[in-house]
Amino acid sequence: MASTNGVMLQEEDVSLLRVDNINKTFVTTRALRDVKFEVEEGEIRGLVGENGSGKSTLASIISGIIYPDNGEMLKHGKSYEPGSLLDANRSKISIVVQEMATIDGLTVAANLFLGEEKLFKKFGFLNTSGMNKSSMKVLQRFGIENIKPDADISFLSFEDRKLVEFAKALYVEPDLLIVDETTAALSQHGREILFREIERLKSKNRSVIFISHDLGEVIEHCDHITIMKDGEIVDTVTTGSLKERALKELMVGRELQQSYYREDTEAFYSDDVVLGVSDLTLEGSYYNISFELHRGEVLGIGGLTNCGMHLLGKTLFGLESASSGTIEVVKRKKVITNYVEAIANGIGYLPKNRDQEGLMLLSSIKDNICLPSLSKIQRNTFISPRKERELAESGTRQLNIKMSSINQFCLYLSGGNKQKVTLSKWLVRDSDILILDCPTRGIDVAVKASIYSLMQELKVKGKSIIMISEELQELIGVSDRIIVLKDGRIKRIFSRRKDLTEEEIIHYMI
Amino acid sequence: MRKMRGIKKIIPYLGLIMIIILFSALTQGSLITFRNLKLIFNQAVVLIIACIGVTFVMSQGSLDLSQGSLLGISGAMAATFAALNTTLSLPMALLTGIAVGLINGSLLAFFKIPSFIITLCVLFILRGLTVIATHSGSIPIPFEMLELDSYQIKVPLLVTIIVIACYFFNYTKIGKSMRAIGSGEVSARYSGVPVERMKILAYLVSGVLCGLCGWLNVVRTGAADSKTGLLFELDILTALVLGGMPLTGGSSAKFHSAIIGGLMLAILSNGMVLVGIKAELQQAVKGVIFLLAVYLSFERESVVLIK
Amino acid sequence: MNKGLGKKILTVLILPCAVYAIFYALQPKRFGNLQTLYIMFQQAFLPSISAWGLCFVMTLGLYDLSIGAIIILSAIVGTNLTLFIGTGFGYIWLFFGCLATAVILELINATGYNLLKIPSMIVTIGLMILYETAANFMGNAVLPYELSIFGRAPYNIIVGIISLIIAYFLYNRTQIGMQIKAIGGSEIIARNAGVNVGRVKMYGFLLCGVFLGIASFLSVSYGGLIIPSTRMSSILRLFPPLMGYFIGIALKKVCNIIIGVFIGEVVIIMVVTGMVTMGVPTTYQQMITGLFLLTVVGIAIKAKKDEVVK
Amino acid sequence: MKTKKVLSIVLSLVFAFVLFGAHMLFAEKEEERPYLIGVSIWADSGPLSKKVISNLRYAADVLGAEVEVAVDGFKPDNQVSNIENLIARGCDAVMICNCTDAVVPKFVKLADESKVPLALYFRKINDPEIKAYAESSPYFIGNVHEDEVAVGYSLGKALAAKGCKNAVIINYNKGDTTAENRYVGYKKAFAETGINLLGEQWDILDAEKAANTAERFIAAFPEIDAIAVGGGGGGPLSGTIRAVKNHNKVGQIHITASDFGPDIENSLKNQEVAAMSGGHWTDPFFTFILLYNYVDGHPLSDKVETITMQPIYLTSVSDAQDYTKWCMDEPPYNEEEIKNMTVKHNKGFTLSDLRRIAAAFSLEDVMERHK
Repeated sequence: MASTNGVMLQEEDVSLLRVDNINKTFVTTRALRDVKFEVEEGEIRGLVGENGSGKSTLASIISGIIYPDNGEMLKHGKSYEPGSLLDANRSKISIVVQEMATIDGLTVAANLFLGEEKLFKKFGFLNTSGMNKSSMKVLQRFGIENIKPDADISFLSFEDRKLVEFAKALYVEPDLLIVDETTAALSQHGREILFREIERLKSKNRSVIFISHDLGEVIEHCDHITIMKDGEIVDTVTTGSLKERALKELMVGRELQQSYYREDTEAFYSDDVVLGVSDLTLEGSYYNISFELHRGEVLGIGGLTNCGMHLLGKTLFGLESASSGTIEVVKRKKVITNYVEAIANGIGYLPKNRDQEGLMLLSSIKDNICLPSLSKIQRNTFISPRKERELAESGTRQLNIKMSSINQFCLYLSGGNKQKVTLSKWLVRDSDILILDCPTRGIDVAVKASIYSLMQELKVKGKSIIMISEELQELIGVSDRIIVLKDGRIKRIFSRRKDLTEEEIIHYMI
Repeated sequence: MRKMRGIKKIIPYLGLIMIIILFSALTQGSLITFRNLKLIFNQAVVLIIACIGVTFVMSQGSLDLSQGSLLGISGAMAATFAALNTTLSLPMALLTGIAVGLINGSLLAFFKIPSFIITLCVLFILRGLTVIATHSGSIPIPFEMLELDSYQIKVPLLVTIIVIACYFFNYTKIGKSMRAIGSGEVSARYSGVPVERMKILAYLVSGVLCGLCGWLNVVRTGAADSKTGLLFELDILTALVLGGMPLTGGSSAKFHSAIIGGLMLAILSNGMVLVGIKAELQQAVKGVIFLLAVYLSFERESVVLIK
Repeated sequence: MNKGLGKKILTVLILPCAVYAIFYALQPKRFGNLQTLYIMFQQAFLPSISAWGLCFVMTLGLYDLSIGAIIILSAIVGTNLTLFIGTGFGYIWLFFGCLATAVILELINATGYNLLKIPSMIVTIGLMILYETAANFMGNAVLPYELSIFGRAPYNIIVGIISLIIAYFLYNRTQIGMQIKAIGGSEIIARNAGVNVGRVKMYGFLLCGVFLGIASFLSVSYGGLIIPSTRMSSILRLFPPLMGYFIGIALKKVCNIIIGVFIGEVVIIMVVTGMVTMGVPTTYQQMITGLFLLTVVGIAIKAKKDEVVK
Repeated sequence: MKTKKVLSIVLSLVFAFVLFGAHMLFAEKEEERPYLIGVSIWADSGPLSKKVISNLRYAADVLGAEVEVAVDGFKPDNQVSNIENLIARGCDAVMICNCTDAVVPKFVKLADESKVPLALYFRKINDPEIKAYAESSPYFIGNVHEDEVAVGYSLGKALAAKGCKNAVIINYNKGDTTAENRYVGYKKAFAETGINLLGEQWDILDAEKAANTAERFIAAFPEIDAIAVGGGGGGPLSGTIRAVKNHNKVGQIHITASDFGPDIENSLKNQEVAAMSGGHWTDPFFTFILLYNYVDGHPLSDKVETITMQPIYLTSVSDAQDYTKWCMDEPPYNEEEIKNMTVKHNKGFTLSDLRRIAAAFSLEDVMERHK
């Protein structure tokens, strides 16, 4: 293992960026605790950690999008307090954020120079053709040929939009570029452009902070890797001969490794089929999907992000209607065609995009938990507030949700607690079949562990779970069977066994 | 911050009481004589019922601007059929309301045109229909129908509507689902709320109640006129906002907004005449009170972006 | 490139041409003459100018329901100022009187919105009532005919075209226009990108004020008399520009919104004029206009599958 | 939670106090106060309504009475509310310009219930059934109106005198009694003199809309030579004149109008307007006199009375100058004349005197009395 405690520093050298004792709290969650962090010139620094470990918060603070509660930052030894992203750009620090950062309705060029329009001011007006030309130049410099600068950006694909953002970040000629989990959205071509530019920056003695979940990629391209966990920096290591697994152990924390996933190594479920899916096809997304879900089974579905599995999840819940094929709840002999029926027949769904799809952020925890179960607790259309409260309280107790009261708005909960609320609404409804789309996305390790053990508990109780996940380890660790999708088709179905490895599965995914 | 929210919730009540005290003092108590209170009730009843209907729509974060013209056309239908047979008038008014509600709701739910545009267009269309239905003038109702404008009918009617609507809004799946749509339509859908059905239902309720208002209004004034209900939709909007209803709907939508807002507007109109404030100034007083009330009661923390 | 442009122009012209063709077929003698066309063209400018102003506010995702009251009040202030100061530079006083009043009133709107932190729809309803009252206390605006050269062709067309150009450039070719569109697209991303959201919103209102000033100047020149409306009825003046704006939005994919708004106004005026020449009673006009708008917007606005429409 | 409970209890106590206790505290003894006449009017803006209000306030001043104005926007529900509110305010009598015949029964009912006299201004009741219903009430005093059919008729004749052949009518609210009557008058005159009515547009209340409509007519009907403006308080007339002027059709297209525009002198001088009627804002004044006498305990009649008056017609520049001088700058009836119209100050005053005064109202009449 190639861990050294901190990078060797030459004391007299002033580092490019120095972050000192930064703290940040979001209403109730402490996102960063006393973070100390340094980046040297000409260095590519990897930043890894579980979801919710504070990487993006740190990146946002460095690039001026949010402000720290306290602590200070120094750039080249001088105090650096960016008030906005534009300030950061002026100090030669730029970022490509994880979310979409281009605006519909503006042209590519306008997006590229958003906030910097005055560069093209001529007698008070914008020289749009000049702007288009410059953007053409900028795009071409980074080898992006197929994007027209005067096109409305809403017509571009997600990847192209990300490339535009990337060009925007590079255009300011940054001393420090932060790339926050962008590669997942890029194709091979896009990645090539990205890494070529990163290498080019390095060759000019500039630095990059590279945030990614793809540890292989991080190890391949970075000089040093900083590992974060629960808002704190765990360690900084030089890559050298570092192995992915070692890195992962650092990220997760070894003591958790044993009890993290379920302990049995054999698939175990009843023979009763609860959900039969046959020949399900959604044009342009997935084709001829057939499988059976059994009582007490955890069925994993894995694949690349765009392999169709997320849409498949929505279809199983009746939110999308498939072009052909059927979904049948076997016990009730009921074919699912819409989400109201799905819920009525005991199916629950945990969406991937929790804040938009899973929760009503501006509603109370109670309202969120009770919403799917209203028809269960109503008596002749009457819903007693007492019953509602009891239901919500039983849900929050079961999952140990940290909150001030059940009337608290979900907006102010931490990611893990939000996820618990989303899960809890299906648990209190006593759903037989749970479809979980990326259930551990963006939540910390402790909650993750509790969700895994909860799944185990449910399995023992005879509930069936379909878990859609992009994390292979999770799939291997929890599922009884794993369906691997590629380009919308079932490539292989693995049964749980002791020696199942990620490599084996990846082989069928790509 | 939590304390502030608690206080903000009662500001509409406070405002109502303040206004009552203020005008009682200014009119030396004649505002709160039994006779005048009856009057205020009589004037507020149509507004309150219409507001109750719109509460359901606004709790989903949508708007209903078609109410003014709907009041006109349902009144015209009521008056037209009253000439044939007085018992027909109420059902016809309600049917008109149902039809318009269905149209509004379906356009929103299935064609996904923003409700602001739909209801504005429907406002124009219905105004035109009203003018045609009233033969560009007015239709009188049989004199004996004027007797229906009595407290013996109105008080039980209003109480029944308030109780039923309040029950549905606060204690049933329907009300909770509608507010869930306002809080987050996608999340509500993913939790099993039949969004389309609820949208149509909300407009249906709003339409039926407005149809009822059209009938009440005709009975009260004795005529359906081509101008009946002109700009009534703004009165409703003002009253609801005055009562603390957020434009975004959602969990902070409160049922009492309709009643408090309607009463406040009626008391303001009545009180200012009683005090003898110059007609030219009355509107300005209303405007200032409106802005002040909303400024104090607006729950900023329950809205991400103020638009 | 050129071919695409030609196609775009064709698509843009389909709507007005179709409406024209329908009325021409129905009333070839009355509707067909050139003068009718010319008058429709002229009349479209007045609501268009307000609609262009409205564009700046509505693109930001805000509402301004007070524009009717602002037009009335600015025209009254401008006219009475001119008459008070007396002869000499009458037009200049009139123009700047209207303009300054409108901008100041929109400044009040913007300040009200930024300061009170309540939704713009509510702020502008409240302020609308106050503006109406103020206008009512000032009395009517009676503009002598000698000062109303801008009420007739070709002068009104000149002002209209200048406004069109200004609106086009402000909306498309200035930093403020870009930032307004950016905030309309996504307020949060724009804020992260360093756009000063509060200030840009204020500028949006002020730009709206500029166009309302021009509109009130033309309006009083055109009719010669403006009588204050009270009890919120000034909102009736909001509807014609608003309808044009909606059509502009509907045509957004094929042409720039500023042009689209103008085409929208032309089409609406065409529908009304057509009905006047056919002798359709006024009462049907409102109805047909409403139906027409609903159809156009209904066809043109295609919400994405999971888009939330309120 | 606790504070909230305490607060709500306190609030409900306050509320209860306000509801039941307060008016005893505030209650005052009845005292001598001036007569209060409630007026419900369609608007408080615009030349016609402003003049009506100011003229009534002047008359009330002279007689030591007070006028309470409430605005109804011509909407039935608002009119009913206004009457209720005015009665609740303690008005001794109420007058209103009803938006339509059909609402009158309700007004009468309200007047009966609260025993407050009611009268109409600007209006007569066309519907015989409603008229009978209203006349059966002891508290319906009467109404004052102009002969609007005659107004339309004589203005139509004036157009014919100018040699017009093809006319259009721009009128205000469809369904409004006054507007409809003028329209009937015009049509009658046109039929008699052989003028073609090419088109008509209604609901036009402001200058801009009128100008738009007039332009459309001018463009679509090149043969047009007359535009009749039915009313609308001066705005539509102003807009119509502008449109005609802008198309250089002055002299070719003749305009007649009811309700004077803002610049009557010039319009007549430049021959933009052939003839116009107006000055009928004195009409509510007669209603006021009727009510005042009733309230004062000397009702002029024990029946329902209808008083008819004539508007002022202007056809020449000197007419216009005289009108401005004698009617606008000064009240058409001075203090003494007003006082003489009340039984209180003039014992022998009778209804027929009032009828005579109203019928005699004209420009010449005013000039005669004041010169």
